Amino acid sequence: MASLVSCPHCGSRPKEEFTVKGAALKRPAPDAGQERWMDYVYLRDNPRGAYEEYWHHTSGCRRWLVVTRDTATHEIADSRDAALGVPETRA
Amino acid sequence: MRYSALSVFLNGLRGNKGWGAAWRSPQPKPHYDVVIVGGGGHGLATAYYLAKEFGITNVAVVEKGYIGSGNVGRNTTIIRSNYLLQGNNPFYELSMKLWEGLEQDFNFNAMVSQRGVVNLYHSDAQRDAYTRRGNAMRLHGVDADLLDREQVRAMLPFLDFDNARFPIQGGLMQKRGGTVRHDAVAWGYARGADMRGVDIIQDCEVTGIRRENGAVTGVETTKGFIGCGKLALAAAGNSSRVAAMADMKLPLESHVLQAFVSEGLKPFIDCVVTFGAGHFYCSQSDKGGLVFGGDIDGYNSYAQRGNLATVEHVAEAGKAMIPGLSRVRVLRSWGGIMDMSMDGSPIIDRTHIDNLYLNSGWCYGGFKATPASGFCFAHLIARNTPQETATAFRLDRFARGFMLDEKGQGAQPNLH
Amino acid sequence: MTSYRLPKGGLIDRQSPLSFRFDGKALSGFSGDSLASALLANGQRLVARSFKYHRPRGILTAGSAEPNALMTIGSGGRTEPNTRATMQELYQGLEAQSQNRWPSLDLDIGALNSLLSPFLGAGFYYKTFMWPGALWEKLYEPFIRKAAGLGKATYEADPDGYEKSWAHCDLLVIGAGPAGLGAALTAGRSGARVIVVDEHALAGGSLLAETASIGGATAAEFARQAIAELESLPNVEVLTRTTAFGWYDGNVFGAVQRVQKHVATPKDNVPVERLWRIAAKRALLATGTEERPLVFGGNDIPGVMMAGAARSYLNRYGVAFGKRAAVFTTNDSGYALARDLEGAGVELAAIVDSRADAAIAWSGKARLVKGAFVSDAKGGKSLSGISIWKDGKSETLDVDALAVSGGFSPIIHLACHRGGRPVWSDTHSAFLAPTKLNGLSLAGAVKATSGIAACMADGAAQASALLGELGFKVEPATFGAVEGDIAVPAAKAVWSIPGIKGKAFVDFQNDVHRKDLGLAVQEGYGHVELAKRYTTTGMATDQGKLSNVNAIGLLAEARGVSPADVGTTTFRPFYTPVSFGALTGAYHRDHFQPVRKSPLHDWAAKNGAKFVETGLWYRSSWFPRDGETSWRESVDREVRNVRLNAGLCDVSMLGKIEIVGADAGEFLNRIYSNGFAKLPVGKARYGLMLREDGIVYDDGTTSRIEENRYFMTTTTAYAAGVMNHLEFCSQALWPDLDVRLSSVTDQWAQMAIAGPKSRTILQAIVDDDISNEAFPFLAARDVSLFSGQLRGRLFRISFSGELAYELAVPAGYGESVADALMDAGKQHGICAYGVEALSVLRIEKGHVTHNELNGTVVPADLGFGKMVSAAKPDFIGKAMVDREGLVAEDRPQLVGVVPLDPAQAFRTGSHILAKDAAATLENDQGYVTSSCYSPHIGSTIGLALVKRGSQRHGEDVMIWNGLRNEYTPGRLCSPVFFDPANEKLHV
Amino acid sequence: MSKYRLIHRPALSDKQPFNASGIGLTALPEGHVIHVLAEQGADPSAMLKGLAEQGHSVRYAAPGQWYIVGDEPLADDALAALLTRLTPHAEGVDQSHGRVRILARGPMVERVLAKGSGTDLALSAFVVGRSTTTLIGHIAAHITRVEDHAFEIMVLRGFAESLWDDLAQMSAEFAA
Repeated sequence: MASLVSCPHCGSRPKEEFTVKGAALKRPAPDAGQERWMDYVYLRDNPRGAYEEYWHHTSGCRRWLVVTRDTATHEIADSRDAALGVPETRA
Repeated sequence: MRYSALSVFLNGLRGNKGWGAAWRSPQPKPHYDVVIVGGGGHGLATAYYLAKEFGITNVAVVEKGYIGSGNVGRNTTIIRSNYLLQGNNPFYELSMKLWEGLEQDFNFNAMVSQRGVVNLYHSDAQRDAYTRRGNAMRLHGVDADLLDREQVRAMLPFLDFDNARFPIQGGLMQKRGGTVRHDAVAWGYARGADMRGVDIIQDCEVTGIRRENGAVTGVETTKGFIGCGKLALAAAGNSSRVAAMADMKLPLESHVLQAFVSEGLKPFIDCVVTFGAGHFYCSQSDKGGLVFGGDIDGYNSYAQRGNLATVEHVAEAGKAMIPGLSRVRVLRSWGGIMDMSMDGSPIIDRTHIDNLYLNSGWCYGGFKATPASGFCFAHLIARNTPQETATAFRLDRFARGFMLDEKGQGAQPNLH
Repeated sequence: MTSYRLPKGGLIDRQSPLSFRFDGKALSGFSGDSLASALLANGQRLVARSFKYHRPRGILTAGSAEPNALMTIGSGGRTEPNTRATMQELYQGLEAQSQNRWPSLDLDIGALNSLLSPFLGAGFYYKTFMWPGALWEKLYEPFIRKAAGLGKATYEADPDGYEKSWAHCDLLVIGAGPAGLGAALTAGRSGARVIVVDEHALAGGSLLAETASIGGATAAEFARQAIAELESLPNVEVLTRTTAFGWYDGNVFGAVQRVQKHVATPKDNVPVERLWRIAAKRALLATGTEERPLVFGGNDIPGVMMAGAARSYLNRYGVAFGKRAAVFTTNDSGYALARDLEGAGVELAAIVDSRADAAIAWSGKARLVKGAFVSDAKGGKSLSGISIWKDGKSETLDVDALAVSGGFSPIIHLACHRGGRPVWSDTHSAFLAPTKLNGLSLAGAVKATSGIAACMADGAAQASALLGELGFKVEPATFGAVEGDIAVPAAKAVWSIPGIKGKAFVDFQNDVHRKDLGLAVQEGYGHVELAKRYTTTGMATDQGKLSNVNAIGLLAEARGVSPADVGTTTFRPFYTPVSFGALTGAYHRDHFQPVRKSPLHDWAAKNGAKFVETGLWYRSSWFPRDGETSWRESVDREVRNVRLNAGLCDVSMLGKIEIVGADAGEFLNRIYSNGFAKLPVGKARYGLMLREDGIVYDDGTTSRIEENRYFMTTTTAYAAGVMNHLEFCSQALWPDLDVRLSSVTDQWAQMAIAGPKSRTILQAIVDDDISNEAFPFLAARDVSLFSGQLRGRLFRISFSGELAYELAVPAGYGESVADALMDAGKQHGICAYGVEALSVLRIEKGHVTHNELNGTVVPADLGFGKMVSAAKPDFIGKAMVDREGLVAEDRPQLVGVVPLDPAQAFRTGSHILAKDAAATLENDQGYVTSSCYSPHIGSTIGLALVKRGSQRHGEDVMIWNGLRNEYTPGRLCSPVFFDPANEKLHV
Repeated sequence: MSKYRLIHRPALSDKQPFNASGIGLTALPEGHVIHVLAEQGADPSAMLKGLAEQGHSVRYAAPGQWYIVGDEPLADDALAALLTRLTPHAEGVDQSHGRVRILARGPMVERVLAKGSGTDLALSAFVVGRSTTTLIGHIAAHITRVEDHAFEIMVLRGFAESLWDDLAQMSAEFAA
């Protein structure tokens, strides 16, 4: 739901309180190699359906969140603090 | 049948019973030399130029909906070639030149209207950036004029020159920029391609890409398998999804861009104006509606609809630019799905998979590029080498560090 | 002109007459009238001209779907084009003008287009006007544009205010007709938070046009009492004159409330419109139905009206829509009107029912013709008669009014805004809402429920069920018996009517008629979306509310398929058009964006600063003095004075971030490309931040205040972005690091004190020893000020290349401290300087800003290659900065540029060409990123990014500004024009 | 420069209190605002509770973050003492000049704030004592419900005047 985003800390808030960064990907190790880094910085699964992405509650608690959102319906299934981590990206 | 004033007159006398179909509705053949995925502006233009310029007529365009149902039918109809970077500017100027002769070329009035595009600037830094850009345009022989505040005021006296939060200092104008009746572009190309033998197959969704020994041999569709010598993807908005059928991952995200039209008004604004202190650009259709838009909603989306916050954001910028808009009513909003590329520039390239060609990543600049995109993609498909103005649109530019980043935003597609 | 007002009846206040004007003609109505009902009461049938053929048009509906009766209301900045007369409440002194006619509504030259109509069929313009190409913009298009359009908008600013508001509720009820009221009463009594919106001034919906009774009271009285009860409940908010226009993600509804559109003089402390965003846990759509027109010849002639509208004018407004009427219906609803017309004493000539087997009993006086159709209406500016076609035979009937009902289309608009597609029902001959709507349910007529009692009960049941989902236990409200209601069973739709001779309109406003749709199919535009785009049907201001389903029915017939196969075009916001004013709210003119003010703003103002917008800030640009006639004169003086004596500049807008925690040092080491691990306490260091793609993001200095406390400055432009970035890195990338961030931009007033005398001046207020030995270049420490009265932070850093400091003091004392420094510096010649002089000073010194850090440069391009640490295992940008294209030979690199002739100036944005090269893209060598007049050099100087620039110092080039036809021979040089050995920094 | 008389200039010194039957706006004294940042995993609640019991107003800001606010300015030594008390669980950053507080009080206060904020401020959903940061129009502000019908609104100093003007505009209809 991209008119309201539910923040695990603040509750449901309007989208304009947030900044969206895009795919929530795990940052590769510094020595992971060019291909892995290319994948991280530039390539995106860009699925139609469930998607994990970073949102920042910029005008709220200023926490970064990982939001699970469906790109076709905009429904949000989950949102959690980014400090809890993201799954390893598919290579 | 050739369209002309005379044909309109003669058919009118006969109760308009004589008009034939603008294009056929063929069943797909088992095999084509080229299958183009996507019956939008770029796909249809590609087919048209393949047939007309490169003599390749055994071509099918497969479209999952109706032709023009993608972004060619849901944009703000603006054309311009005011680009900064060497990798972009000649391509968009080629497009502009093609626009200039398009209607006579494909015998369809797409109402190409070179009414001028003015980009307002509100600060010294913006003026300097437009100076750089205008000069880059001039270097390539593209028309560009830097207007000062008074020149803008003389042209557009109804902008807010008195109470603005960010006072207008001037504008960069491209007189040859303007608008085009967007749907007619798809129809004109479709009719022109069809007349030259191209099969346009609507309601035909691609569900898979068949490969043998690594090379593409055809597509699975809702109307069965269609074999092809070359497969050309022109499915902007859904490029990632189609490419995934060939196990390719692209440097793209799909985002929704909203656009709007107001109720019909008597002539209100003659050129295209873009606001420099917020996201708003506006022109007026020949029918009278103000056609305007702003920024993308910012999140990945395949839903052709946006949210209210963006609508308000755009309206605020609109009224800040033109106070008289206050009591004008917005009639309709719609959303298009954009292939937002990682540097804001498109991709027209062969892929590492034999017989697979890719045209994608148009961000929200795809409409104006339609003719050149079709022409250059056709060139690439026909000759296997990029057309000279499209050499920078390579897929490997990201890995190699040759990004074409007009805005300098980096790999953050929602900021392009 | 005869009056059509009935002697009694209606919900108007006959004690409150109102006068108004239409096209300058003085007319009168009553309080409670709509503009449309008042016009009808005055016998004004011709109210508008159509879009293309300029056909005379009258009032067709009594609601927001009105395609014809659009008028311009008001004057000056309150001019409001395309206002629906049917929705505009009458007020004293209202001025309405008809539109799209010349010279007058009665005599409109544009009507000649009708004669050319054989040649103006659907899409004719795509086939002609192509030759010669140049004539399109010059001749054809201006002519077409002038002829097209509806009302004329004003360029004047709107004097009225607007605002926005959020609302939250358990249940939102959209539409306060029978179903909506049933739901609202149920929900209201439960204690849940309820919002009811209705687009009309008076809640009640169809009840207001009813003659039925509910529990013994008239339907209108029932509605009044229901609303009174709801308004008395603290948990219920009733918003009338409020249109829910869109359903958005998260069950958020957009609605616009017309707060003061019905008054002659709006109060200035109250908005005229208010935009609501309503976040509803559950919502109930009780929007009822739209009655469908029938497509027969001349169906657009003034005097032809929707049956429900005629009934509304009759019962709600006490206005007869004609003197001698007929009804043409495909269903039972026409009979309710017929009964009411006869009851009110209006002559009814005939009921024409398309159904040969219509079962409804008719006991009125009017003749009933079953199995018949009105094939044509006759008349010019007013209806004079109709042709009734039955079994291949035609008869004519003289009437001045014809009511039509072609069935009902549920108003499912909002239910389709989030991607759901309508579903065709053969039973109901209508498109019904998609199923599985998350958070939204439907009640009443909108889901094809018929009859008042059934709709009220359905509303009550739905509300009870929805609130049950939220944990409220509430029984559906019950209501008294309904009497006199004519429920309307579903009836088969009629698309093509036999025997038509005249033009039969589908889309009234856009003048799309039956044959246009046929032509679309014939030409291959038969897909509903293509037909819409080709013929423009459904694209008028009513967005096809009346026309779309008829168009689909006719397309289906032409294609030989069911309407289900044709499908619909997409319902999109807005349900009815919404003004820019409402969408903008209070954020207009100079309130478009907030102002961010420096704590030294007033200090700058009293020193005579000229301000410039920088992001949301106002920065002091320069400080003119008496006798100075140009900004350049002031800036040159400020620059010279800083280099000669000293100057004070407000740099409070720089982003300032306090970074604490045990791992703050490690964090900084990963954030910056250069090393920060060994920065000692009490020292500042210049740092370069890269993006993950290796491109420079931002720069600034960071100082170590305590062991685990750092003070970072960012550029003004990127302050917010850098804070977000740091938070991302600390929270998402490295949550294991103990790093805590606090934005202290606003805590500190920060001033640069630069110039050879800056130390002397500062020492006057700083208690600590700040001699070169005690406080060397890049020292950064908390200091005591004014004999211990205040603590500040002092940094010995220099943007100008001079001996310089930045002093940060608590913001509330900023002005006072700046005053003290100016006072102390007076004898040393201190001056205030602004960002213009600051910019000159930094260009002279070759310091970069975001003019150079433009999102495409890597450190090496700026000569900062050594700031990319090879030693550090990791930092943001490390992995990507070495890509082929980023280390390429011919990358643009930072250089200085000067004109060969010092008298010649050049501008930023000019391009650099090789000396004798032609001005072509291929010869483009780079561009000037910054330029200024340098008092130090005595000419214009610039910084530029030029291919292989660092190797080309001394090369003569052409500085080219084609936009102004300026050719300036110049020379590339070192970007550092001032004190390249940095001696001044260390004095 | 011992004799120099330093003048403190409040950000809202030019604004007159807005008083109407439905809503009043008052600029609160620029006393002290300490941004408390707890170490990850640390639980400073006992320490914060202790501070609250001694009369400090403690406002929740974000996970691991609080504001300690008050109408009285803290002298250097008092500030230092307070910052010391926060350790070792937390660090404090002085924001006494960086944040400006406005009190909005009156029966219409929810309605006024709803014109800017999408946060559900109904008493049932947002109880007395609760704090959050939210957008009010275009400006982010930290709000605390201090009474049933009163909110303390804390905003970046640079935006204080703009926010005040916005709040006054939002309140205007209740002035009549």
